[in-house]
Amino acid sequence: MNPLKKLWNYVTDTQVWKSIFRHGTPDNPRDQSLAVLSNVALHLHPVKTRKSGVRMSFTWCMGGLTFFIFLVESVTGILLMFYYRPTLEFAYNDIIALREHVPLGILREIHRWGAHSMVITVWLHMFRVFMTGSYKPPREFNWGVGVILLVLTMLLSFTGYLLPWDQLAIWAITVGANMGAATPFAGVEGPGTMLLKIGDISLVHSGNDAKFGLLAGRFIGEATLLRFYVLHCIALPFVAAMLIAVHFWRVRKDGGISGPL
Amino acid sequence: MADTDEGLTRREFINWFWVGWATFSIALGAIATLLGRFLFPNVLFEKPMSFRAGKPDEYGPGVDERFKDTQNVWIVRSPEGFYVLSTVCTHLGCTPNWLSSEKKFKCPCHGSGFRPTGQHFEGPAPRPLERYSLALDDTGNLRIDKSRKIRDVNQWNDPDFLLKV
Amino acid sequence: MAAGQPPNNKETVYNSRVLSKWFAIASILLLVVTIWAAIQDYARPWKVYQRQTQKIATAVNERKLLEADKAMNKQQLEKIEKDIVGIVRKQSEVTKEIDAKIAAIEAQRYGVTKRYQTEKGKLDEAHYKLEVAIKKRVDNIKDLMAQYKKDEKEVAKLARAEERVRLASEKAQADRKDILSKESELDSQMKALTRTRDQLNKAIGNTELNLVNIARNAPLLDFISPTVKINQVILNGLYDDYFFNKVPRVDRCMTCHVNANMAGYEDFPQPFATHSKLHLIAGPESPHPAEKVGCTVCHAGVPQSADFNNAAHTPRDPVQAAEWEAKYHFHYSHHIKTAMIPLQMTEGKCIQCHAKEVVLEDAPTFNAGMRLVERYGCYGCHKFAGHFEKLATEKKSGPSLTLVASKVDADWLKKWLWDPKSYRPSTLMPAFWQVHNNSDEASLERGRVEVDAISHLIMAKSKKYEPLQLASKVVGDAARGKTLVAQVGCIGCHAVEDVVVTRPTNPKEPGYKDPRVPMFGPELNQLGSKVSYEWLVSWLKEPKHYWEQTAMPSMKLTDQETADIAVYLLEKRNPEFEALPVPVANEAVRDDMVVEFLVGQMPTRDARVKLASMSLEEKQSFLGDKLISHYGCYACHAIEGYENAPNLGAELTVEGSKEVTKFAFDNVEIPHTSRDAWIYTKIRTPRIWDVGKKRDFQAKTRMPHFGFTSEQATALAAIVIGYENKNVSDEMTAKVDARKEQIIAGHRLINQKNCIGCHALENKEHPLGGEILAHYADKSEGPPLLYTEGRKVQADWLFKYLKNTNIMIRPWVKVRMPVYGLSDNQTTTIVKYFSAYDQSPSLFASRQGNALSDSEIRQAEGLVKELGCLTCHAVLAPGADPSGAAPHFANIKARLNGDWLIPWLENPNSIMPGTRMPALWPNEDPLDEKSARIGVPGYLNGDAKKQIELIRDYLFQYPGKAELPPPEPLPPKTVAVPATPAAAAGR
Amino acid sequence: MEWLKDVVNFLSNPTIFFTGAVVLWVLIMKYYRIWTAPKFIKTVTILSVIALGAALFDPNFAKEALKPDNVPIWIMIYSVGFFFWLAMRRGLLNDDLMAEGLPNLEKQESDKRVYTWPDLVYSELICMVLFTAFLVGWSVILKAPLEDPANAGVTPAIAKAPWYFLGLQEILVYYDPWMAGVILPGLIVVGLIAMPYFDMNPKGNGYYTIKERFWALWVWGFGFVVLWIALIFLGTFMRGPGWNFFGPFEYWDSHKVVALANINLSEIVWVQLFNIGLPSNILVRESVGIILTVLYMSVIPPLLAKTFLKKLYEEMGLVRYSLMIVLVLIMASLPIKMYLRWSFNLKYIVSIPEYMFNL
Repeated sequence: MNPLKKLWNYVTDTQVWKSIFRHGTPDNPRDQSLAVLSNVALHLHPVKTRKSGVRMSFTWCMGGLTFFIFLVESVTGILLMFYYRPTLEFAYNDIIALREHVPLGILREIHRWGAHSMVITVWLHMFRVFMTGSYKPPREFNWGVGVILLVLTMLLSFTGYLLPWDQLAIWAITVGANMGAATPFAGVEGPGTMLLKIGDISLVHSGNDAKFGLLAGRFIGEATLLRFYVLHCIALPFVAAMLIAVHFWRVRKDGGISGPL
Repeated sequence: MADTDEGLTRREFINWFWVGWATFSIALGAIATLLGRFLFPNVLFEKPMSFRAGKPDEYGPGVDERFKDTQNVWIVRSPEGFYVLSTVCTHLGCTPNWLSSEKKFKCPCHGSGFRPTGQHFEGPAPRPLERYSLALDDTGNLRIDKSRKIRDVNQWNDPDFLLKV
Repeated sequence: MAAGQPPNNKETVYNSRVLSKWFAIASILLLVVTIWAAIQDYARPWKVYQRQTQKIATAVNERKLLEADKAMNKQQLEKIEKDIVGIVRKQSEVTKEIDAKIAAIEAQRYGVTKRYQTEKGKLDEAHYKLEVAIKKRVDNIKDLMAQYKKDEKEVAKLARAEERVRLASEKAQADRKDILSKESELDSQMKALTRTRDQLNKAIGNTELNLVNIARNAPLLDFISPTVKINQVILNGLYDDYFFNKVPRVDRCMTCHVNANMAGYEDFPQPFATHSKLHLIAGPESPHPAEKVGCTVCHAGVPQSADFNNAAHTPRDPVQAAEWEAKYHFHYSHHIKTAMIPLQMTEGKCIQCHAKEVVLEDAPTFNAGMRLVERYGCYGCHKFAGHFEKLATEKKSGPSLTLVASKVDADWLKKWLWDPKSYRPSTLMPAFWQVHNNSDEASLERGRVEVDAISHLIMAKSKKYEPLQLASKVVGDAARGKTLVAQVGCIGCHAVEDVVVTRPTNPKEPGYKDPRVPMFGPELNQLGSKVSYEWLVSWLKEPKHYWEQTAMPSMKLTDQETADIAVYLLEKRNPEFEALPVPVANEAVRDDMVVEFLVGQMPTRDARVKLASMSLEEKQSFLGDKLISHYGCYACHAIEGYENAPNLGAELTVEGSKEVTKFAFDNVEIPHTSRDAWIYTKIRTPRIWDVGKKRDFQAKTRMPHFGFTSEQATALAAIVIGYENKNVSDEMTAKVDARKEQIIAGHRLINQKNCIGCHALENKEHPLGGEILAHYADKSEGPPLLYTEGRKVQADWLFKYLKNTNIMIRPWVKVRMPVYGLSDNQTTTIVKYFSAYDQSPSLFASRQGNALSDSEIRQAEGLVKELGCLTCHAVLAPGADPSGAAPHFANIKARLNGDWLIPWLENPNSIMPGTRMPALWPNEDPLDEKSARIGVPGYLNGDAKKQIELIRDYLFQYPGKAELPPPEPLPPKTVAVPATPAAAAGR
Repeated sequence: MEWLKDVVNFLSNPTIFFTGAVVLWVLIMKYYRIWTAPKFIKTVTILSVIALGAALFDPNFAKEALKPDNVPIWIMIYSVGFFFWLAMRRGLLNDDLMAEGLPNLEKQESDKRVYTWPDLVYSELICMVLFTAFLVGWSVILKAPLEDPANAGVTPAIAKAPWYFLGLQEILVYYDPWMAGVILPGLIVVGLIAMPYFDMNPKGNGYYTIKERFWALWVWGFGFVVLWIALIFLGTFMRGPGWNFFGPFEYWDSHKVVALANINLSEIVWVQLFNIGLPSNILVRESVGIILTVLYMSVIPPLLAKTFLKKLYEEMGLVRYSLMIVLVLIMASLPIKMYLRWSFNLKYIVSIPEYMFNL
């Protein structure tokens, strides 16, 4: 026997190996099934998939890619958090540091372009689901979850946009935040807001309207930066992760990748 | 199903069931509301929105620029009374210049022109300059409150925004 | 079955009804604690305080409203209201017409304006396109140009049309306003009448407990428009250092102390009270408005906190601590670095910004503290920044010892050192021996050796001194001496038991003396036990002869006066002191000590050998030298050979921000979290830290025991705490301009020369000094008050006078302006100080009178006669009784300022309270100082104003020699004294 | 070449651009049989790449087109185009198969199940690795942008939201922020979530098809491709300083002057038509606009239910139909408002600035 093969056999025979991998080489139906079943990541998939659903030309792999980018963004994001401080004094400096001298500062580029890519892949995934009519029963609910995930993706990207704290960032967020101020009955510049009054006292004003809630202040400032940072790094990813779990679980429960009945 | 079981009537059972879920929903609602309130801070690290601007006698008639740079307002003394103009152009937010010889504000960015009342009359500005609230405080000083503003001509005579001295 | 009801399955572990019940109970519990959390948030202490404050404010404003309502002229108001109704009725016809007209014009104007603006916009766009085309060199540029020109004309037409309607509209509007002007005028009259009432009503509406306000502050709703809110000041200019980051401080004190900067709440308890010095601190009109400087810059504490304990309040004393404990669960916090400063020490924090200053208006503790540091010479051992750092290079606080052997004998010196207060209870000299850490038998034995050695070396180093001699045959008389001491001004600086001065207790009265600050000079009640007649007469004649830097001036005494005073003072003895034994050094202890010090330089055996070879004198000198260095005598006294010796005390420049954990509290029973308590205790009982500790001699605390009273120690502690890491930036502090610099320099010199011992300075509302004045029932008998001095006298006259005080001004005054021997620089400092303080228009240009014609002079002479000025103001004949005389008129032209004379002549008493000068032109209304004055009939049509001016002008032309010598001194009862050169120098 | 650029600049004018997009969409949905041919699409792709490459020689075009933050838009345009083609192509093939009574491509295989390992697992892995390589390569070539430090006092010549929101920002030209920024995005989300409940067509579930759900594709695609993607393109590349229009080859001149000649419906009625001033009563002043709006929202739905959409209405029932038609009408109001603006300079149909209510 060839020594490499011998070594391989020896390794796969150890208790350590066996404790980790509960299956043999997946070259037979049993081990193919076990490979998927006994792996926490792979068991998102069923053991067997509809043949039409495996085809790239059908799924475009956009859902999978979106999830993958979510993971890429999480990992790069966590790494970037080691260098980035969400304060007026340091935010911009830290981005410069990433650009100029932090080892492998390219992580910021990967994070940013990944974010853009994720927006595109999410749209394309939705587009594919629409084109194949996969939102139809029994998948209506999961489509709804998907729509919320789409919104979350864009919000994640939007909140991240502020963090470099450059002109591009604050003015883009200003444009967005001013929309909040125009919310009917909840924004200080929204229609009908000025009707909400008791005597002299405005119920909705620049100190408590929707824009204020978004920015944590009347103008974009340190509190906004912190608020967006927390939303971007903790709150939105947390919600997204929960919904992704629901989304995947419902894909399985609703019959796996869609196909003609 | 039996009406009575282990001393509890069905009616009681239903009551407990609904009391439980109703209270639970109310409690969750209350917690959610409290958390929502949590996102609106009681105090901010912002420049105070109101400031003291000295005695009315310190102002001559016309446009006063002393608070232009520090507070972004013009204080105008007109025959009708005092009013406070925002220095933010209503077009795209640049700061217009006061041209005293021509008696107008002229925005350097896109050429919007405003009369001393704040009325726009040339250029792309869609609205008059905004006005801030002002009043006399206990010590007879002008106090300007930038958290209240008006943008509509019809409100110009509101006593909170036009101070007769 | 109700929807959602779970199946009543028999196979469940728990009965589902029981589960439902438990679930309900759990949910109720959850709801209750949730509500609890909301309530707790609502009941935060600061919210409670603010609600209470609002209640108080409502009550106060309601009371004011009642008054305002009473004060309002109701009849006038009713009349105006009636008038308005009438006018409005009449107006309505006319306005209807004009309103219709305006509406028509406006309708037209809208269209015309809109059209013009549209077309103008299009033209502008065309213009832009034309420019682009020109740049691009498009072919059909001519056509474009022509089209543009044509359009331009069209738009110009539109512009004219727009202008026409605009003018028409403006005219119509103006007409309308004209018609309504009467009404609007009445309207504003009415508003003016009711303004106070309306404002108060509005204020009450914001604070009273009505449904709207309850809703505004209700839990959850209070984000809408709360009236209960955090009041904060962001202090741009006061930065806290958070690990390399300078962060602007945020003060939230006024969240609870809501009324701190509002007048009208003086009588309420904290936290509702107004600041006690609103005009100076916190008030919006004060130099330190709370909006700008906040609170913690002076009070310290945790600025961001709105909670009693977290804010680190510090009680004034244990009584208050106990009170707070009951009320707020007060406790000292262990982890707060910047606890608040107890109220009685707060003034020390003035140093934060007023680092160079020594006198601040209305800051008695600061002023007392600064003077105590200066007088007790703390700066001799401890380094401070600012004023004291400079002072340390200028002056030592104790007398020079270079000639001391001529003044006292060795035994006296030993007894003095051993216990200074046994000779003079009020002395500033601290006790080095027989205090907390060296009163045991061994230490006393050792102490006697030390005293012996030190006094030996000081005597040995003392140089030969030739005292000034009086003319021979002058015999002093104690009774005359006693009179003189009370008369010439000795008591401005010295306490004498025969002259008891009862000083006022109100600091705003001239003659007030802060009881915390000791008399400037030593008390003169035991001199006979110390110095000799020869030394004393020399000292009295010319103090600088003995000690160049002494603050003691020459009193211009004649030889006879000198002798009289000397005899009188030497009669005063301290028999108890004289009876005290002289401390005697123990030989064995001395030898041990010599060895102890030698061991520092050589091995013990060599030291023993060396000891054996030393004579007694050598031993004493060797020990004396070591001990003077050890105790730092040279810090306060000039001793030859110790000119460059180092500071012995800890530097105190940033003592106020020293971390509490770095203070050694040892066994002393004070709160171990309190910086101020430690510093206070250290100042009061410096050696207490060694009690109960076993320490070598060299390691024992050396700081001497000054015997400060509690008040003195508090003032000193305030100053020490005031010195801290500077975190106030320049932008926040008031700029020290040239005028301020001059005042500060003046204050420094005044403190050094004790001008305030006799003169009251600055202004009558806040007089500075005049400590002797209480001695005089008739204030005009005392040293003159120097209010408005900067405007009063001519600067060059003042300079000359200070350099040579031998000029007669007030013949009746017996107290003497002594000769200080000021340098030109010092004199200029004083002159500039006065003119800067009184904001005299210019230092060197003094306005005198206008030139008068002969007829005017005649008129003036008549007026002077009529008014009887010369009864007092004539030149005093030699030998005449000076008690009724006033400054003679000829003196004025060189001395006074014309502009100052006018208000002086109008109302002398308002400038110098208690002056003998009467107001010669009485007010028409005696109770109103501002009412017109009644002139002397027959002169200048009885116009008082013109008469005053005429007198002023006349005085500047008054004939005669301006400077006359002072009046003859009291004729000696015995032999006439021939003038000697020394006597002349003494004048 | 200059004339060609001028022509393109002219054609990119929002009016023409948007109209062109609508017309193109109609044509695409009508003649999909032609352009889904692989040869056709290959030619179009190659031509478009050549045209794009050539256009990049123009500095004005290259400046915006190659901005790092705009690169994703090109990726999106091409990928949406490609996948749209792919979906339509497969739909066509399926339709043809089904027309012959044969099972469609998906149906042929949907009953067969294959082991997930290795087919799906590996193809996904390959996708991920390829994408990672692509992403890293992209990051190496293009650096993430970073402008001057934030300064609220310095207003940039143009403040743009992130590119994926530029469709909404473009709508701001026609609607006030409360509509463009709050109501419309909200309705997009609500509409998308509600869509499965409106679409009563049971066919076309799980496979590509065109014929079986032609109108669903038409309406949804119009929203996605024309109202979303095309407006993003317009907003990114054709909106310069002051949100003024600039052709792709035009220099972004921040001093460009554009006449603001827009007027409200009330002004058209009262001032231009009746030549009297604006009535002071707000409701009277805006009565025409309010009546028109109410008519649009209340009369058209029943009218359609009776006529064109009769079948649909019967299938869906009252509630579903009403909700759907409201959403569709609001979506349709956007192009309607756009065309009203372009043809009549109409600023607002209802304009109540007193309460900040402008429609």
